[in-house]
Amino acid sequence: MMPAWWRTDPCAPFRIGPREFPGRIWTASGCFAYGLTGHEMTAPGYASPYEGLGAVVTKTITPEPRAGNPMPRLVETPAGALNSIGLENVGLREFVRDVMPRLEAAAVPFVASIAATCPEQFSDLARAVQTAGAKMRHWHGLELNLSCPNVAEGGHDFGKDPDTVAACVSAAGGGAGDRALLVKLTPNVGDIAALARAAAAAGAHAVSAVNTFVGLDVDLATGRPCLPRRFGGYSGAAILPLALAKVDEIVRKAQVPVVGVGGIGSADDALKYFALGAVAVQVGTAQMRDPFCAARIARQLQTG
Amino acid sequence: MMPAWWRTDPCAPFRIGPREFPGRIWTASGCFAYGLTGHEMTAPGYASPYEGLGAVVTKTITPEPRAGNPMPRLVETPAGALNSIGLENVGLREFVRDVMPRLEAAAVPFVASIAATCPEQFSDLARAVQTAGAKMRHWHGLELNLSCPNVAEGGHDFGKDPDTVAACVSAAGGGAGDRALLVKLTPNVGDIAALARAAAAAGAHAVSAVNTFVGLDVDLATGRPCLPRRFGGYSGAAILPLALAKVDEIVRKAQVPVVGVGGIGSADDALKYFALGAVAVQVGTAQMRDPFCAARIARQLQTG
Amino acid sequence: MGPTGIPSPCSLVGEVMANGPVSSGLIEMHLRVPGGSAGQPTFFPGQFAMLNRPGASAWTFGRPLSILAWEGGVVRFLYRAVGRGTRELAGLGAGSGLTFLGPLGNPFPAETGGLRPVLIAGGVGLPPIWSWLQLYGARAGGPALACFGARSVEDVPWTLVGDRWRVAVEEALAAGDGRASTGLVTELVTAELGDSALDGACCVMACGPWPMLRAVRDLAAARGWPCWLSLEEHMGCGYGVCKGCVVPLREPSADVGWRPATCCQEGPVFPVDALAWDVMQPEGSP
Amino acid sequence: MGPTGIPSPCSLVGEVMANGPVSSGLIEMHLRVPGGSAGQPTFFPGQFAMLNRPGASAWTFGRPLSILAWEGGVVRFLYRAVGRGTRELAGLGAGSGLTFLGPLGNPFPAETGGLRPVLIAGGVGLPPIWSWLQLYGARAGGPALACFGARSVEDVPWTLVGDRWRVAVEEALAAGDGRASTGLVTELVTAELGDSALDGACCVMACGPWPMLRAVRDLAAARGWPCWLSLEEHMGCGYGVCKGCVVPLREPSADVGWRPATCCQEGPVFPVDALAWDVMQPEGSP
Ligand SMILES: Cc1cc2nc3c(=O)[nH]c(=O)nc-3n(C[C@H](O)[C@H](O)[C@H](O)COP(=O)(O)OP(=O)(O)OC[C@H]3O[C@@H](n4cnc5c(N)ncnc54)[C@H](O)[C@@H]3O)c2cc1C
Ligand SMILES: Cc1cc2nc3c(=O)[nH]c(=O)nc-3n(C[C@H](O)[C@H](O)[C@H](O)COP(=O)(O)OP(=O)(O)OC[C@H]3O[C@@H](n4cnc5c(N)ncnc54)[C@H](O)[C@@H]3O)c2cc1C
Ligand SMILES: Cc1cc2nc3c(=O)[nH]c(=O)nc-3n(C[C@H](O)[C@H](O)[C@H](O)COP(=O)(O)O)c2cc1C
Ligand SMILES: Cc1cc2nc3c(=O)[nH]c(=O)nc-3n(C[C@H](O)[C@H](O)[C@H](O)COP(=O)(O)O)c2cc1C
Ligand code: FES
Ligand code: FES
Repeated sequence: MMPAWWRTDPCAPFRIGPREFPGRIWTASGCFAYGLTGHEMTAPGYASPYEGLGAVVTKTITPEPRAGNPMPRLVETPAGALNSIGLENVGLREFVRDVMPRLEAAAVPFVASIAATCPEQFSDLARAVQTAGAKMRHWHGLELNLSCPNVAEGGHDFGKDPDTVAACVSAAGGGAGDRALLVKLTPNVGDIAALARAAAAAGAHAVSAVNTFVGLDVDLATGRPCLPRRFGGYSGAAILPLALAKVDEIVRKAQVPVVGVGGIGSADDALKYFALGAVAVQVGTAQMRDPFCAARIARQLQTG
Repeated sequence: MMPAWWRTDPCAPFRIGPREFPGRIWTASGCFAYGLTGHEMTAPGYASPYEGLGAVVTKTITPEPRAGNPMPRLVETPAGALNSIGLENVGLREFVRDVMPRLEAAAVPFVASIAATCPEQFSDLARAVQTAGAKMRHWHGLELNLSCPNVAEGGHDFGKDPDTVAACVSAAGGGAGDRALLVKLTPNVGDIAALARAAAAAGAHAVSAVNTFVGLDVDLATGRPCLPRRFGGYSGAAILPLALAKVDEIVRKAQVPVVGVGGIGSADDALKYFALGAVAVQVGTAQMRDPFCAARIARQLQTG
Repeated sequence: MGPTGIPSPCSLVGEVMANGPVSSGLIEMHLRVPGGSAGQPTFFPGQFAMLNRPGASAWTFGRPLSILAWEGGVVRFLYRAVGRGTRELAGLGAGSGLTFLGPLGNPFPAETGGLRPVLIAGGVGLPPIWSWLQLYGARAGGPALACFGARSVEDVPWTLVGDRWRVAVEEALAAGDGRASTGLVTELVTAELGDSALDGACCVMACGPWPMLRAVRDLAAARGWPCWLSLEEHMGCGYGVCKGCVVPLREPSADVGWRPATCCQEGPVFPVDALAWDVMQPEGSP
Repeated sequence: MGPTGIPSPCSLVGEVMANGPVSSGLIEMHLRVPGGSAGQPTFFPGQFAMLNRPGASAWTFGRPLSILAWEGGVVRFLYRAVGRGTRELAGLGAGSGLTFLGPLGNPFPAETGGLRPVLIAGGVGLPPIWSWLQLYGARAGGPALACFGARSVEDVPWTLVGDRWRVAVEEALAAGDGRASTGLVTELVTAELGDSALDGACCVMACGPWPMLRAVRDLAAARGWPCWLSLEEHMGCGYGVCKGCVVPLREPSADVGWRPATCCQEGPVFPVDALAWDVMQPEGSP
């Protein structure tokens, strides 16, 4: 049963910046790939994993394809997981040539996640996606991934500085297009609201909070970190209270819509973000466990 | 069975700065009160919960007694907990007059945790404890709590700035005494190694890492945060990978011994910290579940 | 065993012997625990234990349950499955391991100072009151009046309350069911006492939900009787170290007139006069 | 059901029907799953499912287990309890719920192109090979040679391997135990084949631990036979979206000569020649 204060239809259209999204329950980048395999999946009572979804945020792409990090790339922990995928992705060219048209053809609402190592690259990526998507009905926005902790040359420290955040947002067009411009923030900073304010001031229509937390696990047999790159991104149920705290800080200290991400595995978890003022939520790690996770949450929040 | 690389006797004396500690398995501040009630506890096969312990870090005290925060003060989450105790403590006077002599009489090895809102207060607190403990055999050191997230007027932002950390350490005597001077760091910063370096440069003999992470949980019935102060300190199994990552950063980027704290509930958890180079560990939340938790870990790491 | 005669709390792993319903909503669990020093009291009525699952499936915090009985190395509990922990407890079969820390807390007084005991229990508040009646009922100053309140007649654990107890149920009774009266347990108590308030003083002991405890307080206060209440607070440690479970106690010397006291260690049983009712929230917290 | 005839993976909740040991170390589980479209193939040998516990007790990631059989709405698995997940699985009684995502991955080829099948399974590698033999063994190009390797004779699930399989065990056999030979399963295969390498080509299919797979690769390569291996990698999603389970595939057009391929989606069955053995670590990862 839904709490009395919950009156929102998560599957009704709503607006972020210039763009209307078909719903508020999304899947998070990197946890549902490019959103292309869902139609192969079935579940009793569901037409597809896209049912009721507001958007699939596609796996972050970079200017060139990336092979990603060495294995192992995943470590399960008691209530979460560490990942060190290393942004394995098909690269910009294949994304705009192959992935975007297929998503459009399959009528999957999507947000394209992009990452780069400098503002200029963000500009190039954003322009290429905008060009490819200009006529697409199902492409709703860009999410600038300023926070992936697994990439040595860019990523982390990159997104920790408000000025760099602002520079990347401006380079990506500063929200001038007709689609939503979102910025995915790293939680690995002392003051996340400052990053959100910088993003908003530079033209972002919303921020997605949060990406993974820096974590480490040790292989007891060897006494060495489990992951070849030592650190991984911590996600899953264990980070829910941490991510909620970050979202609350942004909501109260920055004037920008927030898309909540982190530890959502059930309708109750999603409701906690909405209670704090998030406009939409993304399901990450739990979507890996069940391709219908986000769809089930959408239905449950709709029907109570 | 212990891994092959583990050859340390956690119950053998070892040194931190000028002081020899009786062992490497400690209890964390705030999770075993003042260490005075353990002798009332029994467990099959154990003489007391102090068996094999290197130190009890006592509940953080402040210059004046504090009544703490309103209830509720605790929220359990799937693999951890949020607390907002608000530094309820007996205050300096009672601590030096009553608590310290009783710990000394009971031969409980202890580290006194102190918190203040400015360097001058740290100086007063440190001096008072040093005077009271000068002749005590079982008082091993001071832990400056620069990181308690529940106190409105000081705490949090306080310990996030390397200069303030250095100023507090200097004020507390800068490690000039004959007992160990430790600094407990907040993990809620982008660069914890910078705090550790500042503490070390100002004379700290070791850092304790980490205190709780800022977290929040929502009461679904009301849609409001569960804790009256919104945020609480996140601890327990869920934070183990986060705390290990922080400890690893300090070990590799600051030249200072590290006492590992966060999420330890078993000998395996403790071993992960030792594998990364921690010189000792503290058991917090798990000690609340079982007063013998630290003692059991000490025995298991000794006998394998 | 401390100087006050309270047994030392012991941290151990018990084994579930039996675990099943004794009424529509209440479950009784028998836990075999090792040791148990012959001749010494194992617990005092009002004391509780923190229960948890062993090893990696442990909850962050144990769950406090009052001790119903402890005999021959078997501790008995009576509980209701309300949330994550108690639901998991309810699912445990015989042979399951369970960590046990107890007995904890301060019990009800064993003596009533010659006064007739009035015992009032609501729902899962039964265990401490039931064990008091079992252990001290006979030797108290006059025949005890024991009243139990439940939601419905199906929710009453008849094997426990038998006919030593008067029973009140909130849901209307089937016609002709003479085992209980309809209404609140405090209404039942008032009716049972009749004019006895004028006859002689009683000593009241109660455990149950907050609205009941407030009514009990008023009932005793109106007659000027001593009254002891067993309170519930969310607990972290259960043994006084975390300060997560405080209730406000009157403390005239404090600036604010009260001080926080741990429900687990200074309580859970408090004399009604010690509590700072004016600063309490509806559920008892400061 | 996709164009290749592979059934669509389904996300559902099954119910454990039976779950118990079939040898000293191996457990067979029967899971009743809803649906199952009559007439259509439910799975192909080599496919697997991701299993998890439902609701709040779910593991972050499902556990991949090969499908042993799937008939009449009941899926059968054969597994060994090695860690947290499989130990919890082993503890589930009949009636327990279990989430199921499957069938997943690419199977072994159904046809051997007229070649005689040589089937090699080690330990918990049995299910895909066993189901291949069950489903296609009769129609393949010549009588299949099926060899199973186990640690000890007690570890062999005799009800499954019956006498259609040759069995090799690593621990020395009791005198007179003629059910198995002592040694590695690949030694047994070599012995069984004898000179047949000269007689005619075979098609090799294998699943088991890495040292076995490497020996199988060499065995097939030495004879120039086609060979298919089912690989294991730690998995996050099992359906291709997380890129957590990659193995290196030869890719001459890539700078480095290989590319990462998902074990769960492009595999777990790979033709031996597709794998970039030179960049593999001992356990198969790039
Ligand atoms: C001293 C004492 C004695 C008790 N004796 C009994 C008894 O004999 N029988 C019985 O059925 N219940 C008793 N209770 C209440 C019992 O502890 C709670 O019902 C139980 O903790 C609920 O846990 P949960 O995981 O099912 O609920 P959840 O709501 O999922 O629990 C979440 C957290 O809140 C705590 N919590 C929730 N409700 C309560 C509550 N009412 N009191 C204290 N903590 C709570 C839990 O311990 C846990 O830490 C007693 C409580 C106290 C303090
Ligand atoms: C395609 C495929 C088919 C499989 N079929 C079977 C089968 O039929 N029977 C069987 O007994 N086992 C099979 N396995 C291995 C089985 O998945 C592991 O034994 C199991 O995941 C171990 O989980 P755990 O929680 O007990 O171990 P833990 O070590 O506690 O698991 C920790 C994490 O590592 C993963 N993991 C650990 N060992 C393996 C492994 N060998 N392979 C993949 N992931 C692992 C777990 O899934 C989990 O995510 C298969 C593996 C794959 C990839
Ligand atoms: C396997 C994996 C891969 C991820 N890849 C990306 C990515 O490419 N880009 C990105 O912005 N976030 C990525 N994330 C982060 C998630 O989108 C999400 O922010 C994070 O996992 C927290 O949410 P969760 O707890 O629901 O998983 C990845 C997470 C996981 C677990
Ligand atoms: C109830 C509670 C009270 C705490 N009080 C203090 C405190 O007074 N001073 C302090 O330095 N840390 C305090 N902490 C933090 C712990 O000492 C420890 O750093 C933290 O909980 C992480 O370790 P854990 O996961 O083992 O609990 C407290 C933690 C808890 C759960
Ligand atoms: S529960 Fe920890 S002090 Fe009472
Ligand atoms: S396990 Fe996720 S891609 Fe293979």
